[in-house]
Amino acid sequence: MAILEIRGVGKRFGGLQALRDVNLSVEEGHVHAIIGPNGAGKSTLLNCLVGKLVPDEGTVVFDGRSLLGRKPWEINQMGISRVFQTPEIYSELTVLENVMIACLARRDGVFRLEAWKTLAEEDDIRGKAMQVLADLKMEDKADAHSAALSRGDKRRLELAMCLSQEPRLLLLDEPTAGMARADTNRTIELLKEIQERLGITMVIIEHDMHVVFSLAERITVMAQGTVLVEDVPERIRGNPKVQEAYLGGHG
Amino acid sequence: MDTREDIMTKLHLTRRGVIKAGAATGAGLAMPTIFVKGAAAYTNEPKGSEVVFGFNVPQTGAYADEGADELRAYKLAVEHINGEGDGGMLNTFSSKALKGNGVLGKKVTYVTGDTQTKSDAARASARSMIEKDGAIMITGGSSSGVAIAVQSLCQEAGVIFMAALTHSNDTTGKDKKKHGFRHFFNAYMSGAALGPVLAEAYGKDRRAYHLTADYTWGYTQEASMKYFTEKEGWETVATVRTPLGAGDFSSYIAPVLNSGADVLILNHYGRDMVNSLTQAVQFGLRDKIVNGKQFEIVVPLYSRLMAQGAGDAVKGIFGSQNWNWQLQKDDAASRAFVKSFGEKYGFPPSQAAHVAYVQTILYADAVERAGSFHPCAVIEALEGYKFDGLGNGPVEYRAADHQCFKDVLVVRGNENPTSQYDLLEVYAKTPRAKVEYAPDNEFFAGGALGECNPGK
Amino acid sequence: MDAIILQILNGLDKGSAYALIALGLTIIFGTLGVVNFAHGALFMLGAFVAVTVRRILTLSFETIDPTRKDFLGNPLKVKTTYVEHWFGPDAGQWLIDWSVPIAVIAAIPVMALVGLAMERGLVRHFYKRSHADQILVTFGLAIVIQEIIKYFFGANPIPVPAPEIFRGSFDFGVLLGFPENAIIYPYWRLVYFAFAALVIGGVFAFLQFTTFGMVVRAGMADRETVTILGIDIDRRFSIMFALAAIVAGIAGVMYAPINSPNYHMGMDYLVLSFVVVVVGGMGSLPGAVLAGFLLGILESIASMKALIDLVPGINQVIIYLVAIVILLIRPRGLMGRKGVMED
Amino acid sequence: MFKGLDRNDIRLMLVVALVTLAAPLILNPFPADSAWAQFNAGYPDLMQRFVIYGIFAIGFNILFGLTGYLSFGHAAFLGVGSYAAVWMFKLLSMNVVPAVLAAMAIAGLFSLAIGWISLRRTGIYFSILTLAFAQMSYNLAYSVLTPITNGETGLQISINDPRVLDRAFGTAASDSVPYPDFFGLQMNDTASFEFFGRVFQFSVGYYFAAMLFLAAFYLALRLFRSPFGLMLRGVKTNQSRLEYTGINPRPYTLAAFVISGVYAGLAGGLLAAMDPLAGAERMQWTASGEVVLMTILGGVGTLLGPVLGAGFIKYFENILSKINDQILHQWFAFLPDGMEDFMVTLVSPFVGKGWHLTLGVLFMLVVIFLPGGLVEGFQRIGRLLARLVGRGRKPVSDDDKGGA
Repeated sequence: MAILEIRGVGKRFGGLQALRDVNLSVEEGHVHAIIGPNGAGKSTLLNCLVGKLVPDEGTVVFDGRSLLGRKPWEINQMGISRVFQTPEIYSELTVLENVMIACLARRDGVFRLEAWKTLAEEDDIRGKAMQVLADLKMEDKADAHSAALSRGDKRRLELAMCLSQEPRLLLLDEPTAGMARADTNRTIELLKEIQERLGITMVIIEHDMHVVFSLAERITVMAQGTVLVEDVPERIRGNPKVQEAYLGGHG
Repeated sequence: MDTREDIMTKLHLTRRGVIKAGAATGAGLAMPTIFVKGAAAYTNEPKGSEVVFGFNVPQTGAYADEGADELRAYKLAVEHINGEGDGGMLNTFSSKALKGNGVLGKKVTYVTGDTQTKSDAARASARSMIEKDGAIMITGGSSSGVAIAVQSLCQEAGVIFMAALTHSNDTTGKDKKKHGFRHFFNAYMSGAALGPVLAEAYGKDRRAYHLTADYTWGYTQEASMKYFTEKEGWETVATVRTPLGAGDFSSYIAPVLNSGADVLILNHYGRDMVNSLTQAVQFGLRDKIVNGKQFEIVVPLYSRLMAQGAGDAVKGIFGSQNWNWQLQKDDAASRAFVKSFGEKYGFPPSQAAHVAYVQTILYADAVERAGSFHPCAVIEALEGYKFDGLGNGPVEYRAADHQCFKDVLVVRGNENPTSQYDLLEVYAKTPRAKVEYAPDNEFFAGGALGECNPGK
Repeated sequence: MDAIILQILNGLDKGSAYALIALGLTIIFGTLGVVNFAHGALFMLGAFVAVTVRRILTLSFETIDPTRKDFLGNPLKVKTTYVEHWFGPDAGQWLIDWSVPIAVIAAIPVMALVGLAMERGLVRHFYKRSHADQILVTFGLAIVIQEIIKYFFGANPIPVPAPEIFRGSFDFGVLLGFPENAIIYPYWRLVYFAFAALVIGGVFAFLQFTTFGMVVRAGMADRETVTILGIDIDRRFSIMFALAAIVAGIAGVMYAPINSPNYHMGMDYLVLSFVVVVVGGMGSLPGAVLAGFLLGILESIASMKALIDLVPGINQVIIYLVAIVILLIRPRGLMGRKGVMED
Repeated sequence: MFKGLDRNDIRLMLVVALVTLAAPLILNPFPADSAWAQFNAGYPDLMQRFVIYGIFAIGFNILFGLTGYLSFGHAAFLGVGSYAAVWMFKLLSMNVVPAVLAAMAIAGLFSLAIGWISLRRTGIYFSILTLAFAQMSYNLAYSVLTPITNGETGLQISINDPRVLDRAFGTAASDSVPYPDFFGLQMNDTASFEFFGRVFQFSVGYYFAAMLFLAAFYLALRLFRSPFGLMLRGVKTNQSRLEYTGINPRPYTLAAFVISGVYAGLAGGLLAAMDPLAGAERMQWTASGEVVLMTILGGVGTLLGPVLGAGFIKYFENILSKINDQILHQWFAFLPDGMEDFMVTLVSPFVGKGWHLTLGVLFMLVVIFLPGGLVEGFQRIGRLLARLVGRGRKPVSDDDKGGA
């Protein structure tokens, strides 16, 4: 069953047609990769999913409910979490506090005024946050200032924040960008493990074909704002259209 | 009232008082001994050989220079009361109660504070003088707002307030207080003094345009000027309120000429007055002929510092003052004051300095005559007190509202000043009878003095 | 009708003052990213350059005139200025009379030095600190500057008259067919308006057409890239700070005849200049100028008697009201760039 | 009561409570007739100001320190609180309870309205919106709203006020202007002791304000450590991350804005309770700027910092401005005549009428040498002491980890 249905989505920025009639459906429990050359419209599409941009036309339906016109926090509360291309974390807070915010957001919803109870009394939240950190082998860094983390650790922290929310759909925007090969491999292993253990649906935008073919169960190739082809990895590899899109043609 | 007093007795609390039980406890302990302040009959009753006056003047902000001049005069007054210096106006003062040995034999010392020309800061400063330094009397003030605020504080605390610079009718009108005394003249008197002089100088067929500072003092000044000029047959074309500290008054001045008015009355004070007058002159208003008459500008309340700020712009412009050092020409008291102030500081005193000096002397004299610092006795000694020889001729402190009544000076910008100190010249003296009013006059109605409050 | 034209003219003049002050402030905001609470103090320093120049020109020696008496009855000391003594009464008087324009020339090097000293000595060390720290340190500096001025010049305003030939006003109304005195405009304000237009135009031309200006504009847009290109942007930024100080300073000099200089005038204009800059939009020089004129004109119109009678107190709040409305309609002011001082 | 707070927090709270309660003793170290008595701050008016402006700054810091939103118009809420309190005195009763409650309520409503509009913008645009609202309030209160605010003079209590409740219970004094009280205990009741020449004054008003200060401090402490406080810090650090984590920042920032507005209202109400006059200057931008300076000076985002900043500024304002040449001559009387005059000339520009200068210099020194504000200074002293004592324990002030 498709958990995410994108139908006929289009988006213009002034004279530029960034997205044109994009159709995409993501099956629940699958890892779905979106690839394509620079300027293909991958990030624009992602922004249309999380409420940062509103498409000019078309529909986006998540689990039977439209996402159009919803604010980012509403979309998140519906069960969609996002990892950014450059890690977006609370750099002035500790690692544990970063994750606790995410846990609290899951539990309390969009707003809750509880100024009297202290964090120390929130044993459940703390426990859960520590658990997620342990899962990602970051428990020893729980009290560290997140600004001081390495780039890879920052990305893992962001992942931890998203995972702690137990999302139904995880959007990953180039999760290995700028990583060394060893780190990239570790990330691949991690994502694989998460997927196997939790069965979270993932949509990955990625340049690195190694990552894509290691993880994805289905791949959508985009070029010039529209979907070129969608298929299983084995068939994408040899597709001439894809090779054309990446290697030549439009320039 | 009864219940409240009961509670206080139970808790051994008296207003600003002492825990009497503390004395017994203290005496029981060998060391360290706790001394309890002796029970006082009234707030800050002087116990030792000294008595403290509180000089609360603006030391920062727009009126800092006026505050500085007041402070100079206060120091001079203290010297004279303590028998130092040449005695100044003590020699000309009609009362000879002060002997130059302090007040009731106690040497006068003083504390100073900064009002910042803000009611809040002024009260904080006055409270610290009363609570921390034990001041028996507060004097000062730079604006009517501050004076009224501090006056009511002194009423509550049970000390005397001798107002210095405050010109609003309200100070001795609807906000008058038993503990507050004003020597300075007021907006009503300015109007009463200027009205006839203006009518004589500029004619009775005049049309006036008022620009008024948009706050309490401005309102009372405008009302008074309107009343007295209309009484002389003038017509009021318009009254326009300008924001305090507007800086640029051009958009208020520009429409004046076309309004059919031939006199502009600037109910401004301080920087507002300096700027509005300078700019009005810059507009060339005074060179214009309107309704077949020379256009004129009037500044109802002058001060020397404002005249200095406006410079050449004040030439030939009428206004009023409480006192001017040039009175020394034919007044021995003023001569004595100018001499002792001028020799100490090198320049003649301003009216701010004069009122500060006089109020200090009047308080000290009242204590000496009453034979006590008790505020109730001092108030009694000041109420209805008639005196002379302090620079304004014969003066009376009216009992009904604690306002001094005396002749009022009409001054005019000097066309040929010899220094920055004679920018204004005395034009006429309007006699007391012409500026006097009944205590229940409509400009002063409402409010009551209340009762004398010894505090404790 | 004539009343509205009159107020628009007044507003242009007010606006040119606002625009001049805001221009310098926005240069510092835009190029250096520094919240400079001492900018008002620079304006005030400029006004006191005018005072000082006048004092220097009127320096005098004393001769005793035994025929006249001073206030204590001693023989009067008559003062003669050195310039009159040296150049003769006519030329001397002329120099004193023209002290304000002379002060503009003097203010340029003086304010440049002040600006450089401020930037090198203090502000430079705060580029990387938080805006909060910048506010505290520049506010402290503003207080110190203002207290030093108060120590030497007192708190009372000091008159600085414009040259004699600029006193009085020009009757625009007659030109436009209105009755006499309907639309009058002081000559000095005409001069001020022309001067402001010249300075604003000069700053724009400088930034637009010189290589220096181009580099600085590039630095405003993206500081890091410019630094990578091997351009010493820091030195240029110091010069920009000096430029901002000069603009503020000469604005103050020329304003002295309108608003008698006093030590507190910087603080009086500080809040207003911030409002103008922000309404114009952070990082936009044209925005600051536009906002200056817009607020000046609206403020003038709001001071019309008919309007005050209709809405009491409108003249007290107009600037703030307009600022609120503009910021609600346009999130980054009139011409603001995205991401400048938004966090 | 201390549930959920760690040992360091409890210790901090106890130290603050102890210092606050013993302030009349601690702040009066010099004998009243000594030359240094000038530096005593232990008289009711100034102590009241310490705790009241402490409340104001703590509340401001909840907004600025936690969310990073810099309001330049917070004095408006303090002013509105004062006006509300004085009006309660005039209309209802001289009892301070309804006055303080009304001050908090009205300030809360006022801040809700202003916050609701201003929080549509961030950064300096937000600051200017708050500034504009406050300046409008000030300008109107000073001029055309004079019938409500009594403009320049400030709103005062008069003998003829209705005071409905007091009259109903027959406690209304008729012969003189009454003073605010707490069920019969008048705010200006003071017990004073003399002890080795030091006069210690225990004032009802101070202890009333101090108890509310401690409550306000304790509430802020818990708020800092609460999930709510964590969300506010999230807003400051990365607002967009928060949005994608499922949190709408607006209600959080608005709540913080209103809470700090209520704190300001409480401070304003207390100012009026200690001294029943509400002046318009309380709302001027300089007053808003003052609380910004207090917070930055003390240490943004720390619990104790704003209180230290408030104390620092109020102390120097009230103490320095009262030092005059007469006192300077007393201090330097031990020097030979020439030296004495020289020292007086040297020092006098910094005191009395020059107190602003000293404050300006101190601002610059603190921000240059103590980037973290006064709290950092205390931490350094604490660390130094700890090292000197040679014990491995962390110094007390390190506990103040409040955040950013």
